[in-house]
Amino acid sequence: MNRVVVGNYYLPGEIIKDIKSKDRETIIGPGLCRCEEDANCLVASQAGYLCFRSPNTYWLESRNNRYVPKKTDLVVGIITKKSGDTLRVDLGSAESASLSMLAFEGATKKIKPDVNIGDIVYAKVLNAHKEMEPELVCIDQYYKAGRLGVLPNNGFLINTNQKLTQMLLNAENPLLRTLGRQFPYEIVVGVNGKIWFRANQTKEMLTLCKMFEEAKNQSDQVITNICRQLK
Amino acid sequence: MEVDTLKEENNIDRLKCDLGLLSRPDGSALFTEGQTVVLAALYGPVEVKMQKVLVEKASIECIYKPKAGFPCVQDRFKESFIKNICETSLAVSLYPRSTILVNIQEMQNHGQLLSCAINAACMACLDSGIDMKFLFGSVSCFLMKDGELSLIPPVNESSIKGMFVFVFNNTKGEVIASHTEGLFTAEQYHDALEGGRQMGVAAYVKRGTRSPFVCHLSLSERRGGTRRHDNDMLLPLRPELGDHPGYRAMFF
Amino acid sequence: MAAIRKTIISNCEKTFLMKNLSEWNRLDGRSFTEFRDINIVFGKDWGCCKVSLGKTEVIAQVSCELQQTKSSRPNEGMLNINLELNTMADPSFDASRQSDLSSQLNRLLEKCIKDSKAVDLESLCIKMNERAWSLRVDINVLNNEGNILDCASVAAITALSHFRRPDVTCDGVEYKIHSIKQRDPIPTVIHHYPVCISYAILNEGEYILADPTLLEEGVAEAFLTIGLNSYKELCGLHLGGNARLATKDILETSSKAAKRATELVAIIKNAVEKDTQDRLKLNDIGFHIMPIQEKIEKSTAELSICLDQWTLSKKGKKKKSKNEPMDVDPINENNSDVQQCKETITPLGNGTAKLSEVKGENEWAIVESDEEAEVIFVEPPKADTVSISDSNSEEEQVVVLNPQRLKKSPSKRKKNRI
Amino acid sequence: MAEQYKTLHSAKYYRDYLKNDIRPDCRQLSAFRPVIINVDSIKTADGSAIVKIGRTTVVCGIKAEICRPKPETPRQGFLVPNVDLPPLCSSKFKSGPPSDQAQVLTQIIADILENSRCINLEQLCIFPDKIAWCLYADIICLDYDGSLIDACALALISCLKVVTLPEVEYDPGLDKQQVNLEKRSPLNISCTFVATTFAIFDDKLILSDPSSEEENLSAGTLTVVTSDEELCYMHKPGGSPLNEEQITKFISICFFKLSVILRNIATY
Amino acid sequence: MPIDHKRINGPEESVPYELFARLSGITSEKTFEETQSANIRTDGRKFDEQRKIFLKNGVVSQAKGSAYMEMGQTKVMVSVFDPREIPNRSDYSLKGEIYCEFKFAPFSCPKRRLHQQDNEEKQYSSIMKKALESTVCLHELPNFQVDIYALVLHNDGSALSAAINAAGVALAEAGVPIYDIVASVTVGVQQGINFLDPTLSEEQMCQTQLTTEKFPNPNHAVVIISKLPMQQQLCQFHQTGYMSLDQLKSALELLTKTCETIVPLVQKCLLSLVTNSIKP
Repeated sequence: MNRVVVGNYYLPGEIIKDIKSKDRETIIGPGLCRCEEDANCLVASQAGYLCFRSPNTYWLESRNNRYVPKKTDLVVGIITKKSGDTLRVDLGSAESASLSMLAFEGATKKIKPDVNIGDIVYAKVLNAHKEMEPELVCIDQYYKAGRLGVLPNNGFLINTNQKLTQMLLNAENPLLRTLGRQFPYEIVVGVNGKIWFRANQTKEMLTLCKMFEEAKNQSDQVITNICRQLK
Repeated sequence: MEVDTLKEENNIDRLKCDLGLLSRPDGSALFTEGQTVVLAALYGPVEVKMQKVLVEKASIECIYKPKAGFPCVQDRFKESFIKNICETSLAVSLYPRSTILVNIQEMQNHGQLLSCAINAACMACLDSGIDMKFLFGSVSCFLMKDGELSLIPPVNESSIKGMFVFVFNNTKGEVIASHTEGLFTAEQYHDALEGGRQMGVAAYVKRGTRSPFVCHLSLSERRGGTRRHDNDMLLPLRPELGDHPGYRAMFF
Repeated sequence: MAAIRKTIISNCEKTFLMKNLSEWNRLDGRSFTEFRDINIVFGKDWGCCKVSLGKTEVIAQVSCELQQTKSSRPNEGMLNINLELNTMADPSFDASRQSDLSSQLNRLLEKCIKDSKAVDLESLCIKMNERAWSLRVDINVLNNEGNILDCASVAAITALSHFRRPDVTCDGVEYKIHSIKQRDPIPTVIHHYPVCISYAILNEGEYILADPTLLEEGVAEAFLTIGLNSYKELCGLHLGGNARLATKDILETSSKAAKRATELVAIIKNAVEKDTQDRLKLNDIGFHIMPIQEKIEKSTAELSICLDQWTLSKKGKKKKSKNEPMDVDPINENNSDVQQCKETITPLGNGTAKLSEVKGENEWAIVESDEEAEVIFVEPPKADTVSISDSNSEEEQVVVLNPQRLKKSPSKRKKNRI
Repeated sequence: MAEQYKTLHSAKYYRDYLKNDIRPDCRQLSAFRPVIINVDSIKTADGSAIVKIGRTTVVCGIKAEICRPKPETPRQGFLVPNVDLPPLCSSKFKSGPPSDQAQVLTQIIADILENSRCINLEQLCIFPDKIAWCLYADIICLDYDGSLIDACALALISCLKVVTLPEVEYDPGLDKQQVNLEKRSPLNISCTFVATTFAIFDDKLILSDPSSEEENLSAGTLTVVTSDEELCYMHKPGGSPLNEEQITKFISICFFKLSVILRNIATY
Repeated sequence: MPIDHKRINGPEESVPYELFARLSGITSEKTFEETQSANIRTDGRKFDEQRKIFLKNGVVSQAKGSAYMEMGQTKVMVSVFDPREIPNRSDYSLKGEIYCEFKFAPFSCPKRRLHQQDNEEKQYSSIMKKALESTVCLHELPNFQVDIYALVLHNDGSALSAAINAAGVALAEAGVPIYDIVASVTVGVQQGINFLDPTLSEEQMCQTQLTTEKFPNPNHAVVIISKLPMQQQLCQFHQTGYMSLDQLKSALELLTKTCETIVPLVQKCLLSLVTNSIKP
């Protein structure tokens, strides 16, 4: 059917033929699955553009509206429930994640972090398996919080799509930098499509709000162009 | 067979699709086929109810709402039909212990409602970015009293002898689902199937001659996508955000 | 069937919303009394319309059926309004069960449209004690971004005024329903156009927000829903939740709502009129010719405005502040004082009341029907500073800032650049 | 041991059998289960039939009542089929309003009835716009063991063939009707439809007349309804994709089965 | 008829055609008079004679235990399912529970029954539950519920008794621990005559009071009892109508005697169940 062309647009069920593989091994990312009939083929399972990284990694860049937790993802979530030593965190995924009270920097059995229902946390996905509920931590392997933890309540949270967050996380994207020249602000972007930010002025926060709303439907290219004009 | 009535071009023109016009659902599509309009919206995978947990796959719920009156037995039939099709074509095993909600709303009915609803459901799935085994497309074929077949609902309803609804997949153009009305012979069924497949393959599923709505999707994707031709590298991080894997973990 | 737990509103969303309100601003840039844009699209069938209020969308369809008349009302037809909260609109809605919210909304709609006798039910009767038309309005919510009720009430009355029922003749014994092709269908007689106008009340009655969004609804303490028609007649008023709301606030809000109602009814009438014209010209009408939205291209300008804050504030300066928040300015306060005590609500038969503006009265006065002539209808005094201009809609969409703060902004900007 | 194996690895258990072209109930892959039809054993109904296909048992009873025709169709009576899957027939079903499956089945049976045009509803009209028959056909499943559409359709058609209605005299002047219970006459049924269900196992094996276990394990079903020389329903609700040759094969099997069933029906 | 959105609906209103039939002139009085004078019942039975009984177990393959019983024209089907945890309950109960659902098929009676359970069916369900509660060893099924469903296909009198008898067999087949076989019999009383195992028309006759001038004896009743025959215990007693204590005594004697005759039938049925399971 279709020979493999990087950058081509594929629809679910379409077969991608003649893939490059190293030692007969191919690493496939989201949006693709193995073709059962032919080992040298892949089948698209989402609609998107084929991407390739040498030597043997393929994935489809597609839109994905509902977040599915993946291990080591950095996410922003809302505490929905407190039961004993565990917190339930809503990530916008199918199942709410669990976060132990002890998984904060400096937390012990006696000293527990001050977390309330409705608070926002920036956390890392420790475990994500489709058969199990996802597990979050707010510390790294050295028991340090780094930038993880409970986010202050004087910010604001918006829900957008994962496309936007991916774009914002790309260091080359000038959007946040351009904005940073206007006024100082603090931002946390979770890969799950939730963005937390705060600025000194309410007005500035509103600007951020509106900007994300507008940027949601724009492509990389458009945004870069606009930013360039404003330089 | 006499496929004069099965001309592709004018049929494709009758199709129109608009994606993502609702803000709440994960995926939505407004599908127009002639003068029939159906809106579909998909949420998923989302939290599952205790009674409906399936350990090895996602449970699919389909809700069909007629535009007037209470939902009746006939609508329940449509729900179950679309639900079964979705179960076949979505990669349900990737989302165990969750629910995929497919909502269908009739907006305007001027014939071939069922196939329009099925197409809308497919486009909503596509829009949501949920993993699918294959796409599906549905075609309604009308059998006239004089034995002719038509893909367009005839003006005069009394001249219809039978009606076929086929659902094809886009991998091999096989029949996933079939529903019929009226009396017909085995030959007529085959002719309709063949005609429907020609149309279906041309309009919905086959690459190259993708129908306008699929093109529309790819177009909007192309404009809005985060694709980068020049740089295959994984996206590095914003320095102020710490050691983030950048692009989401993509290796299973 | 499906009921997914409602997503919780985070503390920081609440805090910021309140903080923002304390500066007389709303998240989407509207002023407190501003409503989202309303848009009406008609379907191909009679009595079918899709109404969107901002991003909230509903579809309404009127259907009719010949039925036996009710013995209690032998010379009237029937009207049923049914609002369905679909899972499509919000996954936390349960399709299979009647929720409290759904029955409340249905009741309010019924109060507003059915009990206010907006539809002439007597004209629906074909033969007394025998047959009458039973009308049914089905409203399906497609997308819930807050304030379903306003959207649904507009959809319901629009669909009813757009609807045409087939003609029926009776030869004494047998009833014959003529199809639309045989005989021209008959429109429904609508006495007046009542619409619901909702407000969210926050911070113990301090903030009253018109047309609340989903987030505002989630944070709100109470809701004030006012059913009104274009004649400033009250068709139901409902205050839900718990908030200490002063009587004067209700009256003040009602008078604002009355203005909005007049606007809305004009929009509805225009839309129906335009549709009728289009149909006369035999234009193709329906959802199938709705243009595919080009959402991508439309708003690059908006984005650049956002990014360049300076541009935004400059614009705001030029426009001067049209929608000035009411309490900051001392002059405004005086004005509102004058304005607020001019309404009296007159009960007008069953389920209907008249909201008229009477000088010097600020209580719910029951006026006898023969005294009605004494009720003085006063046009609201046009206070230059407070008036919400409806002349130029473009202007309204612009985020308007306080003059005080605008003055400060240049210095702030400098700071940012450092 | 076999019992445990069956419950633990039911799919594999079946695959082992099917590899040898035989099913666990000793049937060939394309073999049908024996069909038993018993008519008119319930005297309170105006017509009744009990159908057994293997262990699947379905009873259909028709009760006639008198009503007024709809204003839109003044010359037609009513035939109201309803399928009930009571909790009695399987642990799958709970008491209360009809399950989704029962509703879908009801719609399928109603569709088949309408498509086949086996009964002209005008014969159920006694006097236009005044009085007509309403036949309530209640189909109740007593034992749920697969191929329910086949059983329900067969029960309905067998039942329709034995229904007798009493003679009614209507006097339009007085608007009075008189029923003569002694004189009863049968309905005019123009054709006989027979439904045949197939299950698709592992995407390629075709099992005729599947039991409920086989239906659960299979990846989709296909129901073909034949009516005399023609087809009146091809129902495939999702499941494994099929190509054309497979469908052709099904249709030919169905016509063969139709002839067998017709002979069966002819005996009563 | 209220519109049921989960079924196909017929016209808004329909009536049984029997209402318009030429009056046959048969009244309860006439029937009784004839029966009394002939000293034999309309179907040729003696007053204390039962109808023929047909009993079969294992009729529903999907159920754990099931039985089908015919008493003359009356046809009843009962199935019993695996005990399951008591639904919608948070606390633990030491005793098990029984859930009974008794239903007439829509076409089983002279007048069409509706799909929803009506009051009569609900009452029968609770009588059946009472009879079976004292039969099943509930203490052996802590926190479990046994579901029993009865469906009447054809009602020609004594349907409840038939259902209880069949339920006993089905319970035994399902392996639910029971104290004893349960046997149930119905008797109709009119004047001084006991109609054992009444048909539907006899049941109706026994439920009406005849004109007092002609028939001075006011007795008219229907009595249903269930017994555990080995234990010699009455596990359920239900009576409707009016009857003197003397009449009750005679009726009870007749009922007790008849209960005993049902036992061997049930035993035979259960024995065949065991022998069949032993055979390869």
